[in-house]
Amino acid sequence: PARAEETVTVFAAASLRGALEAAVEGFPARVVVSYGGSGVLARQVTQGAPADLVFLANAVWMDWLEERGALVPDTRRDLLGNALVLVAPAGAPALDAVTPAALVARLDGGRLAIGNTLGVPAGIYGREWLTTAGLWPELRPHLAETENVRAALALVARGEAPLGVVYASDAEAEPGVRVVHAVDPALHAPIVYPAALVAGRGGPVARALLAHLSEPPAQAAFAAQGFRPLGATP
Amino acid sequence: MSLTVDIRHAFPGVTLDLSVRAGQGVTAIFGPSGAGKSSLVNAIAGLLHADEGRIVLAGETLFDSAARVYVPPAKRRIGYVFQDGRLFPHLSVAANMRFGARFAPEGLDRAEMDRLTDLLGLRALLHRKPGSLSGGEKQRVALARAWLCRPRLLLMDEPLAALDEPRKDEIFPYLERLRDATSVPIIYVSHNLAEVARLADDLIVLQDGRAVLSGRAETVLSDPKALPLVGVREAGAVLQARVVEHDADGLSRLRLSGGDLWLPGVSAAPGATVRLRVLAQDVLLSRDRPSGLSSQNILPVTVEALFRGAGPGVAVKLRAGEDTLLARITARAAGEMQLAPGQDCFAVLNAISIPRGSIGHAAGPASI
Amino acid sequence: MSLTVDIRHAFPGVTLDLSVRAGQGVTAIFGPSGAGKSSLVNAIAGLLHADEGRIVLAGETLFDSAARVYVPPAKRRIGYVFQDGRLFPHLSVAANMRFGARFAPEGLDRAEMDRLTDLLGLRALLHRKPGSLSGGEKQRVALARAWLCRPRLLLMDEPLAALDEPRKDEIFPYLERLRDATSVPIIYVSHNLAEVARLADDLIVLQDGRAVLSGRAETVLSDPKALPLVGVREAGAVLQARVVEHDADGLSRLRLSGGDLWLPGVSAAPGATVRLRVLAQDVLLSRDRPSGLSSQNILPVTVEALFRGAGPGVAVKLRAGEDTLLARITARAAGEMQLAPGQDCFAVLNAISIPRGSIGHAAGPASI
Amino acid sequence: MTLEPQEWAALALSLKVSVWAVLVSLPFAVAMGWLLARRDFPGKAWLSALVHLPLVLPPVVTGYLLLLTFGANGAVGRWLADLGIVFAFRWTGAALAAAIMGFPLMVRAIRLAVEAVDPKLEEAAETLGAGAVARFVLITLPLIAPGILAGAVLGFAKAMGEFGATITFVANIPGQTQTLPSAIYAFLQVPGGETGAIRLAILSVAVALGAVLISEWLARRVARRIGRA
Amino acid sequence: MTLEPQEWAALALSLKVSVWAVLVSLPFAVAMGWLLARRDFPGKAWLSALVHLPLVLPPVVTGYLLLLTFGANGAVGRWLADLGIVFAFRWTGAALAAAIMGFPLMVRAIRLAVEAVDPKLEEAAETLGAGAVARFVLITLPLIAPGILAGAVLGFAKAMGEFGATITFVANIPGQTQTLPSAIYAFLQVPGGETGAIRLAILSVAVALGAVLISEWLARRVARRIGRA
Ligand SMILES: Nc1ncnc2c1ncn2[C@@H]1O[C@H](COP(=O)(O)OP(=O)(O)OP(=O)(O)O)[C@@H](O)[C@H]1O
Ligand SMILES: Nc1ncnc2c1ncn2[C@@H]1O[C@H](COP(=O)(O)OP(=O)(O)OP(=O)(O)O)[C@@H](O)[C@H]1O
Ligand SMILES: [Mg+2]
Ligand SMILES: [Mg+2]
Repeated sequence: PARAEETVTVFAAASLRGALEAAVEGFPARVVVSYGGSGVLARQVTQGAPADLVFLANAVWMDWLEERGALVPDTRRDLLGNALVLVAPAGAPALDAVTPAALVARLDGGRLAIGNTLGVPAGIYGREWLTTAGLWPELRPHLAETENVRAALALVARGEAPLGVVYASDAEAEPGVRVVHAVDPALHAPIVYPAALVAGRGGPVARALLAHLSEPPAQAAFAAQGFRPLGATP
Repeated sequence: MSLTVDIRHAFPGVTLDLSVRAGQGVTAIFGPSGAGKSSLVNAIAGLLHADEGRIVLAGETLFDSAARVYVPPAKRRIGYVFQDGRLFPHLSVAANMRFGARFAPEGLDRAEMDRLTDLLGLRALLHRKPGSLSGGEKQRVALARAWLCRPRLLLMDEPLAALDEPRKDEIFPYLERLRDATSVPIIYVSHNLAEVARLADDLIVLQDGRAVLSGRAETVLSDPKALPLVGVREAGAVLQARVVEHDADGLSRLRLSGGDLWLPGVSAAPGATVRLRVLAQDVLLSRDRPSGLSSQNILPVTVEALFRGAGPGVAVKLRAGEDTLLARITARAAGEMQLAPGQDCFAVLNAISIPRGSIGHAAGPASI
Repeated sequence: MSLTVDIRHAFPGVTLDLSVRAGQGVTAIFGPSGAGKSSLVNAIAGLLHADEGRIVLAGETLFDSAARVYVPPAKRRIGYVFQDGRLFPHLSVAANMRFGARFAPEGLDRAEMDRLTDLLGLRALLHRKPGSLSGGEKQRVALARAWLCRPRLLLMDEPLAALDEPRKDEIFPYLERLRDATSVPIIYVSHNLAEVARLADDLIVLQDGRAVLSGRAETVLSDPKALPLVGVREAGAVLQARVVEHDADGLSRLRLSGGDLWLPGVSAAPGATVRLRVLAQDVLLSRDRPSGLSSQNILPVTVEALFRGAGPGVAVKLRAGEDTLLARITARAAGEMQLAPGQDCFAVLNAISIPRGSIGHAAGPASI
Repeated sequence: MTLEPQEWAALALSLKVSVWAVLVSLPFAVAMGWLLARRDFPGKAWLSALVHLPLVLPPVVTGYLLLLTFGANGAVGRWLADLGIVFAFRWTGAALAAAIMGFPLMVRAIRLAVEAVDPKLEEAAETLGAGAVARFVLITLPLIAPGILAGAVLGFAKAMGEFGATITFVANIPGQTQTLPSAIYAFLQVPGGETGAIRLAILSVAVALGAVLISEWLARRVARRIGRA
Repeated sequence: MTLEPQEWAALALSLKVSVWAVLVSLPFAVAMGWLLARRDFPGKAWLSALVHLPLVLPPVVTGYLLLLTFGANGAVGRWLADLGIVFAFRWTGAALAAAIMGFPLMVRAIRLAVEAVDPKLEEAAETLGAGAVARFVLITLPLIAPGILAGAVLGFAKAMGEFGATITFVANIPGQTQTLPSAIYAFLQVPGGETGAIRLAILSVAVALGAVLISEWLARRVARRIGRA
C-alpha cells in the first residue's frame, strides 16, 4: 500500500550502511535512514525518536527495547545473519593453525584488532569465540579494542594490526585485508540483525518496508554485501 | 550651589580624615603626593566609597554612611576630568564628547557642542581616534567630554600634570575660558602653584590626609605660614589689579591699591580685573626709592612681619595699600637694611619677571 | 668616545634629516614636540631603522644603509632610559636592576650595584614590584637598570617629563651624581631648559626634523639668536663659577670672571667649579651702581648688543668679564636708559631669583 | 568535486546549525566571560568548573544527558514540548548541542579579553552618567570585540566539527539532522566509504578555513578601529 | 563509590595522558600563539586555519588521519619508529591525540594573552642586551602566564574528555590506551551500563573540577605576582 510521497524513517545500525540502501531499491515510498551505534539507536527510540522501524546489529539491544514496550508486538524478526572472520593485511601469508601459540607468533608483539569486547557487537561475539575456543587467556593481553568494527578493519587494512576479528561482510568489501580463518558459527551466539516496528510510530508503510526487506530481492542485495540472508517471511 | 565633604577612610597604611567646603567658582586642592587629593575627588565623584562620613552637594545628600545613603556615580551628575584622560579608544573625538549627553535628561545641546568645539579648538580633530592625539589634545577632549554631560560640579584631577610646559600653555587659556563661561563650580587638583594662582578662587591645602589650610586663594598664598607647605620657590602673593590703559609700546598700566604697575602682554580690556602672581623671590627691597633701574614697577610698601626659616633666607610680609606682598631675601640683606615691622621701604618688581602664566582673568559668570 | 649620526627617515607626513655629533659628557637634545627627538634617540638605540644614513659610535659602525650594516639593539650596548619607565612589572626592583647585567660579558658588578642602590636611594625598594612605586621611584630604578648593563652610551628620553616639580627635584641630584661619576657619554632629551642648563655640556636644538643649532650649552643658551627657539621665559645665560668660601650665614661666595656673587644653598667645596643659570628675565639693569637694594649680586657689565623682538621686550647681550649674560627688559626701559652697544652699566641679579635647579656641579670624570 | 543532494543538505544543515549555535550562545558566553573576569563571588571557581564540563565529558555522555533532559520523556523536554519547543531529533537540538560543546571555548576567549580591558575606562563612563548596562554596551563590549570574535570563531569551528553529542541527541537523519560530521561518520562505517568521507571532510575544512580567514581579516579591522594597531 | 581495578587504571591513565598531552604540546602552543599574535607573514591566516583544523574535523577523521600519519606504517610513524618512538597502541599515542585535539584551544588562549603584552617592554629588554630568546623567556613568558594557564586548563579538560580521535588512533587497550572516556563509552554500549558510565563520568568531572579550581587559584597568584591585581 506504500506510495511514493510517503516517507519511512529507519534507525539502522551503522554497519548496514550501503547494504540497506541497495536493499530498499524499488521500494515505492521514500526511505530515510539514520545510522548509528545500536545502543545509541535503542536509547533514542525510547526517548521519542521519529523512527518507524529499527534495524539493529545485535539482539541484546532489541531485547532491551522489547522489555520496555518500545516495539510493536510481534513485528520483531531477524532479517540477516553474519559470520566472523579472522583477517590479516592483504599481503600476509595464510595462517597454518588457529592455536594460541600460532596466533601469538603471528602477532609478534602486535595487536589483535577487535571491536570493544564489552560493548561492540562484533567484539562481544569475538570474545565469545575466543573464550570457547580456549584462546582468550593467551590473547587477551594482545587485544586492541575499537569503537566499532570498522575501526578494527581499518587497523588491519593499514597494517597497524597483524590480525583482526571482523564480520565476513566487512572483510569482503575491504581489499586491504585477506581472510585467514573463518570462525565456526557454532563457537558463538548466532550473529543476527533484528528489525522491528516502533510502537506508536510504525504504520502500514513501515510494515510494508519490513516485509520488503525480508523478500528475496532485498535479501539478495544484502547477500551481495556479504551478509547471510535469513529472511523467510513468517 | 555648595559642596560639603566630611569623610574618614582608612587605607592600609594611611587614614584620610577630610573636611572641606567648596562654593561657587574654582576651588583648588593643593598638596604633596600622597596627601589624599585624588581620594577626596574620587569620594566626591562616588568612585571611592568612604568608610564613613557625609557628602552633600547643593542640598542633596550624595553620601551619608549613617543614613546609608550612597548615590552611585552615574546618578551624581558630576563631571570628572582624569589626569590620564581616559578617553574611550574606540570612539571618535566627537563620539567621546557626546558620550555623557545621552544620559543627561536634556540630551545633547548641539549648539553647546558646537561652541565648545570651537572654544577648545577641536574642530579639526572631531573625526579622529584618541590614539593619534597628542597629550594636550587628549586633555582638551576630556575636558569637553566632562563638560558636555552638563555636570552640576566639575572635578579636575591634575588635568595638566602629564603635559610639558608648551602643551600646558596651550591648554591653559581653554581652562580659563571655560571657568569664565560657566557658573558650575569647579574643584581643581594641582600641585603646580602657578596654575592654582592663575585659576583658583579658593584654595585648600591637604597634607597627610587632612585639610591643613583653606580660604581665598590670595589670602592663603600671601600667608607666610603657607611657605613651608607650598615651597620656597613657589611662595608668593596673588593680587587683583584693574586694567587702566594699554600703551602703544605694548605695556599696560595696571592699578593696585598700592600703586600702578606696567606689564606686557595683558589682553583684558581697560576696566577689567586681572589676577597677578608675584613670587616672593622676584621681589627686591630697597630702603630708598631706586632710580635708573630697568624695572618700571616699584611700589612703596610697609614691612608687616619677618619670618626666619631654617636656611639663609627671610620671608618678609609687606603691605602695599590694601594688598599683601611677600618677599624673600637673604638674612644678610635683611640685617644690612635693618628691616623691622612697621618699616617703610620700596619693592621692586621686574615687569617681565611676573610669569605670564600668573596673569589670569578674574572669575565671573558669563555664558560660553 | 664619539658619536656621529647622519640619518634620513620619512614618516608619513614628516621627514627627518638629522646630522648630529656628540662627544664626552652630557649632550642635551632640545626641541619642540614633534621635532624628532625621540626618533633620533631611537635610531641611535637601534629601535628605529632609518631609511638611510650612518651611525658610528666610538669607531664602530652601528648602522650604515649603504654598506647594509645594522647592529641589532641588543648588541649595541647602549643604555636607554625611557620617558615612561618601562619597568618589567613582574620583576622586583632588584631583578629589574640586574636585568641587563646578565647579557653583559662581564656580568653583574655587585659592588657597583650596591653603590648605585645607595646613590639612587633604592635600598628600601629592592624587594618591591614596580606597580607600587611612585613615578619618581620608577624613574630612578629605570636609571639604575640602564646603567647596570654597562653601556657605552646612555640615552635618556625626557626621563623626568612625566614627573611633577617636587619629584623632579627629588631625582635630579641623582642624575648629576651619575653624570659626575662616569665617563660614559650621555644623550639627554628634554624640553625643559632648566634641566638642560643644569646638566648639559653640549646642546643640540632640533626643529622640524633637523638640527638647527648646536654647540657648547653655555654658548647656545647665551646666544640671543636662540631666544625664539627656546622661548622668552626660558632664555638665559649659563655661567661657570668657582666656589671661593662659605659664610656662616648660609651664603657662599662664587667668583665669576666679572665679579663675585653671594648665593645660598651651594654645597660644593671651595675651589670647585659650579654652573649657574641666570634667566634673562631675572636680570635688572641700572646705569649707576644701585645701593641699598636687598640683592647682594651686582655686576659691572658692558652692553654688547640689543635685539628687539616682536613684543614690548628687548634682549640685551651683556659682557661681564669673560662671561656673557642675557637680560630681557622692556623697550621703554631700554629707551629711557639710552642703552646702546659699548655702554657700561650694572646688572642686578637677585640672589634668590637664581633657581636652585640651575646650580649644578661642573662635569668631570670621577668614580662612583 | 560534485556532491549528492543529501551531501548538500548536510553542508547546509551544518552551516545553519553552526551559525545559530554561535549566535544564540554568544550573548550567554559574553555574560559568563564578563562575570568570571570582573566579579568575585563565592562559588566562582565552581561556576568556572561547570562551564568547562562539556569539554571534560565524552561528547556521547553530553549527548545522552541532553537526550535525557530534553527528550520526549525528559523533565525539561516534556515541559518545553507543551510550549511547542522541541529540541530532540530536530536541527534546533543539533544547534543546542553544538552551542553547549563550544561554550567553554567561547567563554574563555571572552574572559581573557575582558580581563585586558582597563576598568578605569568603565569608571570614566560611570562619571559621565552611564549605568551598568550602558557601560557594558558602549565601552566594554566594543573593546572586547576581538575576544568575542575569537570566541565566535572557536565556537563556529567547534560547531562545524561537533559530532558525538549531536548524533546522540538528534540522531543522523539525512536532510533533517544529518550534519557534515554525521555524514562523514556514516561514510566511515562501511568499507570503501573513505573517499566519500574525505570529500565531505575537505568540504568542512574549507568552510572552517573560510571562517578563520574572515575572522583574521575582521580582527585586523577591529584592532584598527579600537586603536590597538 | 568503589571502583574496579580496571577503572582505577583508566583513571590513572587518563591523568597521565592528559598531563603529558598538556606538558608536551604547551611549548608548541606558546610558540604558535606568539607567532600568530606578533608576526605578520604571508600565509598567516592559513596557518591559523590549520591550527583550528582538529576542532573542525570530526574526531574520528582526525584519529584516522593520525593513524595514516603516525601509525606504524604511516609516513612519519615509520620514520619515528626508527628513532624508537612508537605511538600505535601506546599511551603515548593517546597523549598525541589529546594534544592535537586540545591544540587550537591552547593556542587561542595564549595568542590572546600575547596580544595583551606591551611590545614596548620587549623593546626595553632589547636595549638592555636581551636577544630574541632571552626577551621571550624573561619578559613575554612571565607576562603571558595567565594565558598559558588558561590554555593549559582548556587543554587538560579537553584531554580528559577526548575520545573519538584517541580510540580511532590507538584503540582501547586496558592499561595502555583505555582512558576514562573509552571506559565510559564501553559501558554505554551495553544495556544497563549507565550506572557504570555515570560513576566514571562523575570521576572525570571531579578530576577536571579539581584542575579548574587549582587553575583559578593559580591565576589569582600569578595575577598578583605580575602586578595585575
Ligand atoms: N587603593 C589604595 N590602596 C591603598 N592605599 C591607597 C589606595 N589609594 C590611595 N591610597 C593611599 O592613600 C593616600 C592618598 O592617595 P591619593 O591618591 O589620594 O594621593 P594624591 O594626593 O592624589 O597623590 P598624587 O599627588 O600622587 O596623585 C596615599 O598614601 C596612597 O598610598
Ligand atoms: N611611527 C610613526 N608613524 C608616523 N609618524 C611618526 C612615527 N613616529 C614618529 N612620527 C612623527 O615623527 C615626528 C617626530 O616624532 P618624535 O617622536 O621623534 O618627536 P619628539 O621630538 O620626540 O616629540 P615629543 O616631544 O612629543 O616626544 C612627529 O611628527 C611624529 O608625528
Ligand atoms: Mg592623585
Ligand atoms: Mg619624544
